[in-house]
Amino acid sequence: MDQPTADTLTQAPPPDAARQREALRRMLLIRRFEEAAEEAYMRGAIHGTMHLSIGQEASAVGACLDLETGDYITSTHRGHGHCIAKGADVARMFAEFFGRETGYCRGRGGSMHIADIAGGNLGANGIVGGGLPIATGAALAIRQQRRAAVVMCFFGDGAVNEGAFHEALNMAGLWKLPVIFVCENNKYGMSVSTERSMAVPRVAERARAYGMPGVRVDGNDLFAVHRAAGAAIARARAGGGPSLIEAETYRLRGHSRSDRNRYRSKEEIEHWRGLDPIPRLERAMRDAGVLDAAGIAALRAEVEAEIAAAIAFAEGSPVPDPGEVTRDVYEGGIAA
Amino acid sequence: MDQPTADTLTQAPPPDAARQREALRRMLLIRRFEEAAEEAYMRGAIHGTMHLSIGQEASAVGACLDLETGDYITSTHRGHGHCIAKGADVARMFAEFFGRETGYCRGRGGSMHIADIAGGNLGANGIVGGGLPIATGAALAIRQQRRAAVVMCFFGDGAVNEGAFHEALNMAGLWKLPVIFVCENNKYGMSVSTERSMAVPRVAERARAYGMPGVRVDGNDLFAVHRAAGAAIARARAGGGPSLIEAETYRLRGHSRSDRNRYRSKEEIEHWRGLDPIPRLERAMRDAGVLDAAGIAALRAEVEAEIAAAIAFAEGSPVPDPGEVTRDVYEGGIAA
Amino acid sequence: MNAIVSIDTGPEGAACRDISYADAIHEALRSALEADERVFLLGEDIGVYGGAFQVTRDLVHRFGEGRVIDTPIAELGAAGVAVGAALAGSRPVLEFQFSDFATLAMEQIVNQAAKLRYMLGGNASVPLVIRMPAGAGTGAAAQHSQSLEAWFAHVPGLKVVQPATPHDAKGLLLAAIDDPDPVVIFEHKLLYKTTGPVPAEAYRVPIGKAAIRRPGRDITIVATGIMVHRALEAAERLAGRGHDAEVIDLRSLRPLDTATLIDSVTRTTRLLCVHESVKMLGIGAEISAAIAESAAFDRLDAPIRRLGGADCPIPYAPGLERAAVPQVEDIEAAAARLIERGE
Amino acid sequence: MNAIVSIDTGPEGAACRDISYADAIHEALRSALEADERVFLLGEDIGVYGGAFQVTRDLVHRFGEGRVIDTPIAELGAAGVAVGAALAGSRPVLEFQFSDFATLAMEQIVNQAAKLRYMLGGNASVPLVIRMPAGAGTGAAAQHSQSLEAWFAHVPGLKVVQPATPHDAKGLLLAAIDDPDPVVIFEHKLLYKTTGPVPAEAYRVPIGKAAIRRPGRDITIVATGIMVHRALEAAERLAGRGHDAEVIDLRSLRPLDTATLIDSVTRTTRLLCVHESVKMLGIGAEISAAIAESAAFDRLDAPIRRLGGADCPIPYAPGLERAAVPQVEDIEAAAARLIERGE
Ligand SMILES: Cc1ncc(C[n+]2csc(CCOP(=O)(O)OP(=O)(O)O)c2C)c(N)n1
Ligand SMILES: Cc1ncc(C[n+]2csc(CCOP(=O)(O)OP(=O)(O)O)c2C)c(N)n1
Ligand SMILES: [Mg+2]
Ligand SMILES: [Mg+2]
Repeated sequence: MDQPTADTLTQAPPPDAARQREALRRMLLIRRFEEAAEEAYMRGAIHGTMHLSIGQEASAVGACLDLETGDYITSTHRGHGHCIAKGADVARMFAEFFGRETGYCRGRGGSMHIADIAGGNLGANGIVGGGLPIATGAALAIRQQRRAAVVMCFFGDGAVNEGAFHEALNMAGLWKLPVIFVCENNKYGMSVSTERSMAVPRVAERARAYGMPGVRVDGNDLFAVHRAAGAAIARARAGGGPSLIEAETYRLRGHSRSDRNRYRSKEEIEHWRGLDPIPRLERAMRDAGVLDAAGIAALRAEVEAEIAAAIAFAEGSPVPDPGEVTRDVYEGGIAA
Repeated sequence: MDQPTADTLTQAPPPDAARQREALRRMLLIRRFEEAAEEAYMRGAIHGTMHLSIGQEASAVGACLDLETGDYITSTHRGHGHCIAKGADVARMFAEFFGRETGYCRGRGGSMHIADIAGGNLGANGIVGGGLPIATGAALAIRQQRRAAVVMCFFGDGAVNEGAFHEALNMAGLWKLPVIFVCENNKYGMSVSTERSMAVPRVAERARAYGMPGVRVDGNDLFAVHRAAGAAIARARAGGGPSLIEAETYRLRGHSRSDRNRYRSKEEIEHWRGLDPIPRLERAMRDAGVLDAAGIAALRAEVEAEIAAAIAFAEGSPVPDPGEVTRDVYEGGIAA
Repeated sequence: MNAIVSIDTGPEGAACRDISYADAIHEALRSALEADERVFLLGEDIGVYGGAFQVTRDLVHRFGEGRVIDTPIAELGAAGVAVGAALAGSRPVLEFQFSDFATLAMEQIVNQAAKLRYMLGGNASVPLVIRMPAGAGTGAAAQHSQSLEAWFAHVPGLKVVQPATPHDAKGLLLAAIDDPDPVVIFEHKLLYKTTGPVPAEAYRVPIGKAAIRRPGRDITIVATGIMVHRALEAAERLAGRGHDAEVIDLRSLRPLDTATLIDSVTRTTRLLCVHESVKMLGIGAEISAAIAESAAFDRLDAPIRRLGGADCPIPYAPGLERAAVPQVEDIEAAAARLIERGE
Repeated sequence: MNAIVSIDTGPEGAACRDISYADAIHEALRSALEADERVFLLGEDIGVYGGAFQVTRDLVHRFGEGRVIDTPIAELGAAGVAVGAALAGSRPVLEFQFSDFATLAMEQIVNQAAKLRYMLGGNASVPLVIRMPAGAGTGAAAQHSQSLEAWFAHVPGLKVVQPATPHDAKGLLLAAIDDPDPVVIFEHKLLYKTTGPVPAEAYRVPIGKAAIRRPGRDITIVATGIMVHRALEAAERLAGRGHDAEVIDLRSLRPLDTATLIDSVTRTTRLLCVHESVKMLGIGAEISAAIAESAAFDRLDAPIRRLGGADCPIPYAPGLERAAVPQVEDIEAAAARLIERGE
């Protein structure tokens, strides 16, 4: 059998000016959403924990840019970016984080279970690797239902070591399903570096074992991610089967709110801060004449206003009634 | 990082005449043990099910030939051959199959749990893939205890699709543990061919993903298996880390006693019958002047006598007392 | 009042044939595959091999490999594939070859399938059916003979049923396939070849309803799965001793039909629970506790007794294996002791 | 008889310091690592990160990466590695970062670790300790807040303990490490920062013994883990209402100390079971059933009551999360109802 090669995944045309602007808007929205969530967490308005993807916005947005309404994504514990990239409403996201009835999960899920089934986001996941077989199954359903849709499956480098990764990629490759596996390799699974957790810390190479093309891209370069993802989406939609994309990136914040960053150096973090995908995209768009400084400022203001309105909406929303704690366990509410 | 290559695994010197004779003896003993077990099953003396390895004797014996007393194996549901190859007493094996107190597991385990901890067989396993992480853990213990031992881990092609395979090989490769993974690729996991269960049905190639050498050998050629296994054992013992060996072979019987062989052709089975490892080894030994026809006949008679005595021992042994059903759940018998 | 009620009663006036439990499941699967193209099957060796217990037999020939899917040996992945397909609008029926292997897939079953509707505020549905061949008696030893239904019944978001007859095997499976939530079905391996009357058409047995298989006055014996048959046999023997036992086939572990149980115990004043799974924290514990916290408590004339699997893994040797799970004589003796104590 | 007994009493005459539950576990691990070179730890982020709850803190610096091993995120594999190492003579202590992730490893825990000694006729030993941070209250939602201890207590071959105090956290862990069989320890996340007196030296708390934390005459409240503290607080409030509650800290779910329970209930004639895990088939069911089939049954003056987790996954919103598990006022109210019913 001929194995598809990485070259398969370098063909997608670049987004036009309007879509570049939309991409930047979503990246800014993710960044500001997470900064505002962090701030709300600090002042005690949000409980639990949260995993910020600050610094990883290009991979979320680049991977989703060519997705259409009927397409799905599956996401992770670090899923705010994916959710916004797939088009979710930040007001309902904040409402979820604030534990309100107007949230995407009516306050039942919180950050780790943010989802938007109607919008095609099958859900963040508290289980590392949990989304991989689910994405594969959604792709199988798409095939059975003869739809032209695809599934974009996000996961981290840490998830690659889970059996679920192996089982899912094998089935997807075997059955040639319309799913794109996007590994956001940010070098660490919590505190453990890829060198300390993987016998071979190059994820894209794993694609060979599953009969699909694999490519490693600069995950902080929106265009690079989009190029690979666009090609993989087109390939999947045309019946060509799954792909694996490794987006090299970095989380600029700690793993979760309780991380003390003992396992990495200030220098490393500073190095990656210099590769922040948002200024990079802004620079590229300015250089290419797609958007000038004033245009960027306007976009930032637009995002700022959306965030402020969203928080106001969330804060003004009702909290769930504790008497309804066992509602929605089953359809129609038949409890044991 | 430089990946070890398959060449690493082709260096072991061939066994001398005495060890060739011992290898043939064990292969004959496995064959006759299983034929006798099958016969006992047919006449109702053994209950449950059993998985025969008839046709696969060379991989079991070849892989174990260079093992020493302190070394371990982990085995599978198709584990009679491994058990005998590691030096178990067929009388206690029959006793186990007959459900007697003198069996290796005192009649508690049966065919699927045959084990010989004292002899280094950590056990057959009813769970496909169950032995892979256990073997890896035994290898870790060996390293911690600064012993020179190695672990030989047997599994089938079907087990390669389990998450346990992936997780175990990654840890073994990452930690460079003294374990040899031997995949007995007999083309089918029960009824499903490797083509229908694996995106890439070449197991040895998977080694690359785990930073270890991998090699595919003719699993029905004792010398080929021994060459690869011997090299892998030497490498592991010297601290060189794990290896993956794919032994191509074929089970001449059905998957288990209830198999109707609907998924494969008579022609295919006949083809492989022609590649039976036992006549092949006998021929090779005769051709090389290691053992003549009379010598082979003597060996066969020796094995025959051992089998007959073993069955007599088993049949004469006492069955467990049903009143002891909850004994040995815990040391000292503290039940809940 | 004392007459033995037929253990299998089909829908009013339906024409029944005697078929096996395995065939009843086959018939349910076939009719669901015919009726709804969203339904598909997945599992190990369910295609040409026909399943380890021949339940899916010819279905791959009838419906093709697209709807009767042999998975690789990858239980966690297969369960996750089923969850994802259900979320995306299909109706998977997943077979574990032996329920013991579901231990590899608890993550997807319990963290995902069971919780998604709730975690997502009611905005997701996982219409997934999981079939679980379970139980001892085949000499397959500790890793192929477990009865783990109590684990699943402990998990909100799942429904758990355990049909004892061909009739219920078909009717509960069809109800499970209709259900918008995940349903786990425990099928005892020794039941596959047992036969009973089954209507030819499609029908549903409601999930969550126990069935009184034999009305009686002196004691309530609640049994699950294969134990229903042993309890009925024990009841016959007890009748010979002048004791009139009521036998309830629990059918559904979650939801639990406490109303039927409380009503029965209130009448009989004695309770014996019988199941094959390990006694400790088996469903008998829940039944006993539910009765002990109900109004029926004050009506009890004897302590509640449970018979369950011995406190050990299932052993291989036939004599031990038999001793590890309740037998007819154990049920008879336990019931007689309870009744005679009160007299 | 009514005086409150200190919840933590060390070995006779030992010098105790007040330290946290997390530090008590740390101290046990450190002393075991020092005392026996076969002991090693494995888990996710237990090295430089110090564990999600900082229990292993500095141990990697003290004992090196060979004995405090960060595993890849691969729970099934890590559990199997621990089983294999135990079989080969080492003494692994495995930490699941959250007990919810053990759903990925049930195969190795239940099919292998729990069954090997028995399946092999007594010829194998799996001296494995598994630490399970569990429970709700941290806003981590449904996949990071479960209490699954009842699953493990259903499995012959495992021992299951649930320490409620720093003292028991240390003593039970050291007993578990000594044990030749697999022991699963459930640690409630909200307890890690609670403090109490702990002897500096190494000591063992026997597995299988419940502790009476507060003797009383009117009702027996059996609680597990964090619920012990809520039950004690409820008992104080009940005392204000003239009711004298006995509070038992179960400590060990398997084996279950039925002798202590039966003795207590025989004296108080009323029983309330309290745990955080889902009520249905939680350990309260087993306790209730064990009492209902014991001689204590005839001494009961009221139905047995259970309080457990609500029948739902653990929700995220703080108000819902609180409503999902028993609180002090729930315990007080349930106990008062039982006592007042009988008066
Ligand atoms: C099955 C499972 N194991 C462990 C965890 C705890 N955990 C949450 S995130 C995480 C690290 C994941 O690393 P990676 O996949 O690289 O994603 P990243 O956090 O870097 O985005 C761990 C260990 C979990 N949630 N699920
Ligand atoms: C986890 C698990 N899944 C399924 C089975 C049922 N089963 C037993 S053997 C087998 C096929 C295994 O195939 P392979 O690994 O190739 O070994 P072979 O039988 O060919 O020797 C299956 C599906 C099992 N025992 N364990
Ligand atoms: Mg990462
Ligand atoms: Mg095979």
